[in-house]
Amino acid sequence: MSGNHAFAEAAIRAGCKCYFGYPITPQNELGEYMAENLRPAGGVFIQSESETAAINMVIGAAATGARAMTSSSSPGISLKQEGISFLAGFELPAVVVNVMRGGPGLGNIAPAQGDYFQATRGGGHGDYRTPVFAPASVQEIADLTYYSFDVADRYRTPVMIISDGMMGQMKEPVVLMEPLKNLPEKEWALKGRGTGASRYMCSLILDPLEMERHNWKLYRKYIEIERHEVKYESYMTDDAKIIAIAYGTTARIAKAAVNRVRKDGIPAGLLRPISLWPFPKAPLQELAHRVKNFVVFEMSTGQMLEDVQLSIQGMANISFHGRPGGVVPTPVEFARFLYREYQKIKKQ
Amino acid sequence: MSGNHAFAEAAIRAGCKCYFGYPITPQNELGEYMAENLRPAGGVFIQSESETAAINMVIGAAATGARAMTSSSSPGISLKQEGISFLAGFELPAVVVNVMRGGPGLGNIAPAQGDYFQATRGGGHGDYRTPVFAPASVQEIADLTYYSFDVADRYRTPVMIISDGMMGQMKEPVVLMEPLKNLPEKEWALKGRGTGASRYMCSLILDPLEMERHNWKLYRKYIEIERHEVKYESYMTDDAKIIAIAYGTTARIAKAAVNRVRKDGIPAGLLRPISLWPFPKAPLQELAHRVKNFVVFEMSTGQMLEDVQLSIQGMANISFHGRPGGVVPTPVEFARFLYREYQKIKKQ
Amino acid sequence: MQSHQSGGEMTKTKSQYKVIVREEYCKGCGLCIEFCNKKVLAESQKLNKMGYHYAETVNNDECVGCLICTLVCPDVVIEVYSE
Amino acid sequence: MQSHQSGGEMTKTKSQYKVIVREEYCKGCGLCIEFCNKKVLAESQKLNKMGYHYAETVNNDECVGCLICTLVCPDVVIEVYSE
Amino acid sequence: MQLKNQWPLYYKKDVVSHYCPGCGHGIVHRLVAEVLEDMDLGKRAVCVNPAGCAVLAYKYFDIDMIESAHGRGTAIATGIKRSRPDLFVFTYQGDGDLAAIGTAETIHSANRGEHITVIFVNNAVYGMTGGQMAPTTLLGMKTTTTPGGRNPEFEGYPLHITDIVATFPGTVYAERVAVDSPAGIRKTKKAIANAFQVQADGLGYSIVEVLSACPTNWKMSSVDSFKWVTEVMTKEFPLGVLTDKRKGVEKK
Amino acid sequence: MQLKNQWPLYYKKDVVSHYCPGCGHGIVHRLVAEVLEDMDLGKRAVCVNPAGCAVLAYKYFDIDMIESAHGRGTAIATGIKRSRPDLFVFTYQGDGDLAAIGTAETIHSANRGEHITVIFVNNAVYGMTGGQMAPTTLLGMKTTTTPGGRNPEFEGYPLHITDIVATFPGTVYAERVAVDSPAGIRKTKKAIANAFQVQADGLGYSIVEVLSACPTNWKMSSVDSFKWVTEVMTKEFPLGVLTDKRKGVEKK
Amino acid sequence: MIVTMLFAGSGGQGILTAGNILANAAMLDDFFVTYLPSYGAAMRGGTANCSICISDEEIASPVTSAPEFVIAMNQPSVLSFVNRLDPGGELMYNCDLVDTVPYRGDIEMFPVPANNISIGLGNGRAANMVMLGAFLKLINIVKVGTVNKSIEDMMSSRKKLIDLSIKAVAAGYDGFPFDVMK
Amino acid sequence: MIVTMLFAGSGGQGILTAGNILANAAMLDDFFVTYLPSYGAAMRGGTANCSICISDEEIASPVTSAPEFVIAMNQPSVLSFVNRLDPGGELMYNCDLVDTVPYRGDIEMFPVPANNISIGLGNGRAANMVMLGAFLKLINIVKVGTVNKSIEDMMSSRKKLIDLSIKAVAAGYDGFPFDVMK
Ligand SMILES: Cc1ncc(C[n+]2csc(CCOP(=O)(O)OP(=O)(O)O)c2C)c(N)n1
Ligand SMILES: Cc1ncc(C[n+]2csc(CCOP(=O)(O)OP(=O)(O)O)c2C)c(N)n1
Ligand code: SF4
Ligand code: SF4
Ligand code: SF4
Ligand code: SF4
Ligand code: SF4
Ligand code: SF4
Ligand SMILES: [Mg+2]
Ligand SMILES: [Mg+2]
Repeated sequence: MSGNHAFAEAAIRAGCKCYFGYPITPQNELGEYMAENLRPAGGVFIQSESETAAINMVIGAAATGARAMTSSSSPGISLKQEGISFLAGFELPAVVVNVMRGGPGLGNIAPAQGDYFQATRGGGHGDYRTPVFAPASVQEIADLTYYSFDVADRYRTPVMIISDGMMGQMKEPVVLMEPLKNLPEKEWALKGRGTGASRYMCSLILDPLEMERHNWKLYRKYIEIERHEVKYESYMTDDAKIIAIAYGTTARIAKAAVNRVRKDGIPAGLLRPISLWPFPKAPLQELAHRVKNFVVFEMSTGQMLEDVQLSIQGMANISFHGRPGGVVPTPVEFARFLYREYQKIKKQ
Repeated sequence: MSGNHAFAEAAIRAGCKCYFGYPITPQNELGEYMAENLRPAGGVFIQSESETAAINMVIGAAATGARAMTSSSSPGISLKQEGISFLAGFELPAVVVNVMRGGPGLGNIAPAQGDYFQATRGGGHGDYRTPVFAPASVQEIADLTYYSFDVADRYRTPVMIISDGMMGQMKEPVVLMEPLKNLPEKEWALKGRGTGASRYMCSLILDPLEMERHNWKLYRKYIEIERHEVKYESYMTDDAKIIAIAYGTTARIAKAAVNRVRKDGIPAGLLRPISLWPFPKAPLQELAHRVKNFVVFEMSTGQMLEDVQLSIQGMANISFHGRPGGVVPTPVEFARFLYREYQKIKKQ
Repeated sequence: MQSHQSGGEMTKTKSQYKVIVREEYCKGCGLCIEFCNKKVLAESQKLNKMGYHYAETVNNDECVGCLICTLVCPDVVIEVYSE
Repeated sequence: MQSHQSGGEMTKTKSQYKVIVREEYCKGCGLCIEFCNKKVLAESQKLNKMGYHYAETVNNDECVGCLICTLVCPDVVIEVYSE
Repeated sequence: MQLKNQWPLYYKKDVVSHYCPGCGHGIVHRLVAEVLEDMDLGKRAVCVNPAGCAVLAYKYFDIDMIESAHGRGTAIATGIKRSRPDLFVFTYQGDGDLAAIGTAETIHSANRGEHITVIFVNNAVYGMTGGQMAPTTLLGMKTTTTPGGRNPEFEGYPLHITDIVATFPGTVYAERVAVDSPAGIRKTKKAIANAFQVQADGLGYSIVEVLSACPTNWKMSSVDSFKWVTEVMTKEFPLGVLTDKRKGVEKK
Repeated sequence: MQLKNQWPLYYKKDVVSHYCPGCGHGIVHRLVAEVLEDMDLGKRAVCVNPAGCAVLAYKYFDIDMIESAHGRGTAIATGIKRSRPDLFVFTYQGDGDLAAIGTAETIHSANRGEHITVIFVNNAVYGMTGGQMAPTTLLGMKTTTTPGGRNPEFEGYPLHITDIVATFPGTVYAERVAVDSPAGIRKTKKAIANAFQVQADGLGYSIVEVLSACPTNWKMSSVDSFKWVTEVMTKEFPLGVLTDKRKGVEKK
Repeated sequence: MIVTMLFAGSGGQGILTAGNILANAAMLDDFFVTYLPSYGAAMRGGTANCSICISDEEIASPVTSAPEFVIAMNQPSVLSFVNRLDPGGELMYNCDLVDTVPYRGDIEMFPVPANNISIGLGNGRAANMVMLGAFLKLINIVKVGTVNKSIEDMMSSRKKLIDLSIKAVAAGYDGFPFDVMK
Repeated sequence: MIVTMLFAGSGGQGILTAGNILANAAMLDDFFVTYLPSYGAAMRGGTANCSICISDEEIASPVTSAPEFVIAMNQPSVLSFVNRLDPGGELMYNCDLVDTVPYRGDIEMFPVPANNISIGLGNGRAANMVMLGAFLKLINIVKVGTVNKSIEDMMSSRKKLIDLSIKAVAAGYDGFPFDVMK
């Protein structure tokens, strides 16, 4: 099963009832899978007139309490920023998938990780955050998609999953989860007032003091998420003297590189953030007490790098190796970099 | 002259020939001033059908070599993110003004600083940066607007100026600069091939290796900008033991607070970043060797805070006081916070 | 619902309707005054708490209960009662 | 420009036009073959380097120089020469 | 004594609205509330309110409401209706919202024949933001962004978006009315009822364009602005049913 | 021997395009280049190319070019033309680009009567991204996002956006043609020339919609796909001049 | 020296105009000035207000969290802003539209029958200028002559309006303080 | 064990189908597999390719920077990918459409007259399956039976196509290695 199909199938099994999207490479297969399978399963598929419309349709569907999803790739995600900010303001749950490509601008359709800042720092306006997950295998795409709907509902927040063309196109065997049935009703959802009181959903709060209360309320929620939703994988870090940090596609490659240099006796390890926000700050800090050399691998000119710097706070050396623009680095290349960095340490 | 008018008049004097915008409070007076004054001055004013259209019109005008500008407020700026990414990819100069308001979502129209992440981390997709300036008086609005057009042309990059409703609405006396005449021609501009070779502008670079070269080229440009375009103001930092860091509106208020606590003998100072990207990292680091207590003031839940943490790298204590949602804090409030923080230090 | 009680007679009778302008809600737009064919309403000299010259009933006797005033009032200010 | 040199005669004459398919540029779409009324062109059995069965001139004698083949070719592959 | 004009059930009582004196929005609001009550739709209704002067409509309507980003009302309505076809879903939008930034959403929701109803309040100006040109601004009309009057050389012509939408097969009902007089107001109510009925009957998309006064930005008295609707605005935007594809319904 | 069919001056020589065999884009490209040459517009021309299969058009046209974000071509063209009215500015756009994501830009640039020309290649499908439904996809037509065929219940009807745009006062010339046959191709060239003339004469906005084959995504041979344009597509999208507001021009 | 004040009223009462004229006049008199209007809501229902600071040195913060003067044109404004006044501050209010002023022992209060005075001048629409005139007398910082010049600047060619405004300012200035029975 | 390979050809040559069938078969045979197609350009002009890794342990990186096998269906593919081959790697190419192979001393080369064999089966469109068959013989990891099953899975009900494909795979498998004079 391809990554793009895994996104879609896992969403359907997570009870996603509404998908709205606009074609863009390299994630077209996701929408096409939905077109083929969601409507027959009683759900809603619309190919919207634009990404802007798609994210707003998601708002509408989510407001009724339905699990809703959209997906796109870099330029299309930029167009959704206003809508994502509204989702955050409304406190509506939704899942947004970004199968990243090379940028800025039209860029290309090759795998890249240049939208890290946009995803983790809120490319939209205002004080909000979105949980961001970054799978590194087709299996994990399925698992995290399934999980993201839970996180979205639990915290009433949009959740982003970022991936890239390689992960989206790649086929790997996947074990799928059981389809979820009978999701609990959301009492806050719009469903017509019936004989009760009317509800309204708005992000407009004209009074600054009230708006501020709303902002701090969101903030506390984000603190909660930071407390509970950090996810990462440690690989061979126990005895490591040099630790690679990478997510998604680069993490796979970095793992191969670690394996390679381990064969030459270099005590390398890998810390793979699975949640990019909240970033695994604490585990990194922990490691930094002991390990003094970190290497950040990204398919960008250096974005997650800042989160690593923020975590390590000067406690260790950080070096960076980036390949932006859709170039997929090779395990050999990463291994060479690890090797070189390790030689430098030994000299010190 | 109001801040919004100062933006417009300074732009006209800087030789801005094309303005495209869509109404949104609290920056309507900017566009209205352009409607009144730019066309008579031989320039182009269009009220576009949307913010998305406006930023793309800017792309078109900038591609012909004209100095071009757009302005909006938070939600509208979110809608421009794709276009800004394209400007960066095309390497086209342009000035984008964000008169921020409370968010996320529709939020309100009161002054806020919640779009710092969006502005400094590129709310759009792909590996790019935009210089961001933050004026703290109407005079500085005029000066930085004038200057931004230069920076945009020099580096062939979109430049952002972020401000807020208070700065936009506030009237203060302004000394205006001389109108620029006879700007140098841009040989890269589209002007019809004539009898020469044809030109093309594109951000699509299908070959990853070529795209990567483009990314690193942009990156080097950003390093250049980081080297030359850092701007900040130090106020009473020489003998300070506690230093406030704030920009724009909050910096004015913080200055008043510093003055106030100085009267009570508290050795406070202010570092005011004027360029938010590039952030005045080095000056802050310098200070952090000597000063061990910093206070970050923002009208947000804490965004510039991260840049301060990145700069100081654990060398000093950083505390934060934020008022999001359109609440404008008072000098007394900031003074009280400074006072309290200073008491804590003394106890240590 | 009831038709004129003393049809045909030319003497002025008290109207069966009572027109009440809830003055504190009135924004003084004057639309009810303009569209009432019977000139029942007029602009008051006084200002209400919102600072508007509110509408007031000056000629209740002429009211025919057509409800045009309530139809045009943008702020649901007027109440027309029938006996 | 010149009209038939031996008008009226029924014997087959060599055409005054020469149709050249630049085979390495041809994508084998077959449009020229379809729209040439004179059946001058046909699909080759061979593949070119791009892997297409390119068009080839099989009946140059019939060509009347109408340029329809060049009109319909999406890839500006065909050259028609006149004497 | 008995109150003849009952307070509409789905309209919050005794709230002073933020609308300017004489603003047409107040009238349209009340009519919508009345029709919701008359047709017993309020209990299952969801209204999508716009960015525009009606952004605060949720303070007045006593039904389920959601705000939209500027111009995206019909996309949100699409999401709601597709997710919950049993709900009665309508948008309330201004001319800037619907015909400028929301153009694509307007066109495509209608073209998909979404089963939603659009209440489109056309006051030829951006009210909320202080009187800038709207796509519907008349030629020669002065606004804060057309200080010399709208000039077709630069700004083009008033956009008749309801006429466009009316040409779509999926648009079952489209009518243009005006709240400019007692008769106009009654017709408006009728039009809203027809449009609502289309959705209630599961027929498809319906839209009512309401020409409405904005005394503040037109810089006229309320009474003059109502006259201006009648005398000037309806010349550019003629009233009437633009399409009615209901079958078996007695057409007037 | 003399070459009868000269290589168009503004078309790069001997480049193998990325277009599929039989793709209509190649024909439209060549026609545009020929007209630019015939009318001597190439030297001052700027073309805005789309996101779509024609995204690489800058590799083929030998004039000044700029790429656009998906759907924003006419906004960019507006910026160029307003800034430099002496340039000859046209966009080249697909149906997804122009009639889906670019709807608002299309409508408003035409309604403003921008002095630009739009070459609109309608192949009823999203070519570039692999054959999804476009706003112009015919009813019943199978695409990757309408695996059961376009169903008006869900996806609405084919959108006739050129007809909409033709109703605007600022649209001076609008015609629908097809590159489906030698005659169709000749007519297309004529239409492009007319549209370009409108701009060259400073009259206003002009648009040519070209029905064009996408053999790949229609899953047909090139020849069959050309027939399909003639026999099926023109039924939904009838050919002809949709508006012609040029004065003193001999109408055919 | 720094003086901070807040003008408040309902949208249609010309409060921003009055504030603007004062701010402009203070600039003409070479003070440092900041003028910050409440903005945005294009609705006449709500209150409008503007904050002004006048100072002989650079003004760090344009926000008057606790202004020394509040000039209130109607009842809602009084209710909204009286508690914001600095202890020792002064409240000037339009007693024609204000019935009740919440009790605060630490401020001074000055009623001005602005509407009636304006009506007395033949046009009820200059109440804002009457208030401005009275306020000029109260603060005694900006000269009436400069204010008149400022009025001429801001109202450009609308001669009638200028005359009315200048007269109204004079009436407020000359009449202040007013002896009003409530 | 990990085997990495790259299938390449022009868009219309069914290279992705062949790769997909192989990857699927390998999964059925319980290997770890990654399959990564080149994607996006919906244009037949360019080359298409896919990378496949088959392994008996978890595959860390799906990228075959230096594959052990390259299967090239036409001339441009050979030119593009022959230099990417691992030293000691093996190149299988469709000699009906390939004239020249750049010299590399450190690889082995296997020509397959795939088009001709396919034409021999009565339909020129199964050249990809011929190549696949030959390749199965070469690598000897995945069973022909499983591949046939995989073909049936992927082509669902198109019986004729299935039969042709299975015949073509067999022809490639049985005929390999081919003795071709160039
Ligand atoms: C993305 C975005 N752009 C702009 C605005 C500002 N804005 C709010 S309402 C509005 C226009 C209101 O005009 P209209 O839709 O005609 O409604 P009216 O107020 O006239 O009823 C604008 C431009 C916004 N809120 N969001
Ligand atoms: C914002 C954005 N969304 C989506 C895309 C992906 N995309 C590129 S072209 C295209 C559609 C192409 O269809 P059309 O405009 O009909 O052109 P064609 O390829 O058929 O000529 C899409 C959806 C993109 N590049 N940018
Ligand atoms: S009910 Fe009719 S007659 Fe009576 S006051 Fe109202 S409009 Fe006038
Ligand atoms: S119509 Fe209503 S708001 Fe207007 S004056 Fe009459 S009662 Fe007052
Ligand atoms: S020029 Fe005419 S007759 Fe000759 S090959 Fe071409 S189409 Fe056929
Ligand atoms: S039309 Fe052109 S590309 Fe197509 S077969 Fe003929 S020569 Fe080849
Ligand atoms: S600005 Fe216009 S539309 Fe808005 S509330 Fe006032 S009168 Fe109504
Ligand atoms: S996909 Fe269609 S439109 Fe695109 S190049 Fe191929 S045939 Fe042409
Ligand atoms: Mg409006
Ligand atoms: Mg298309």
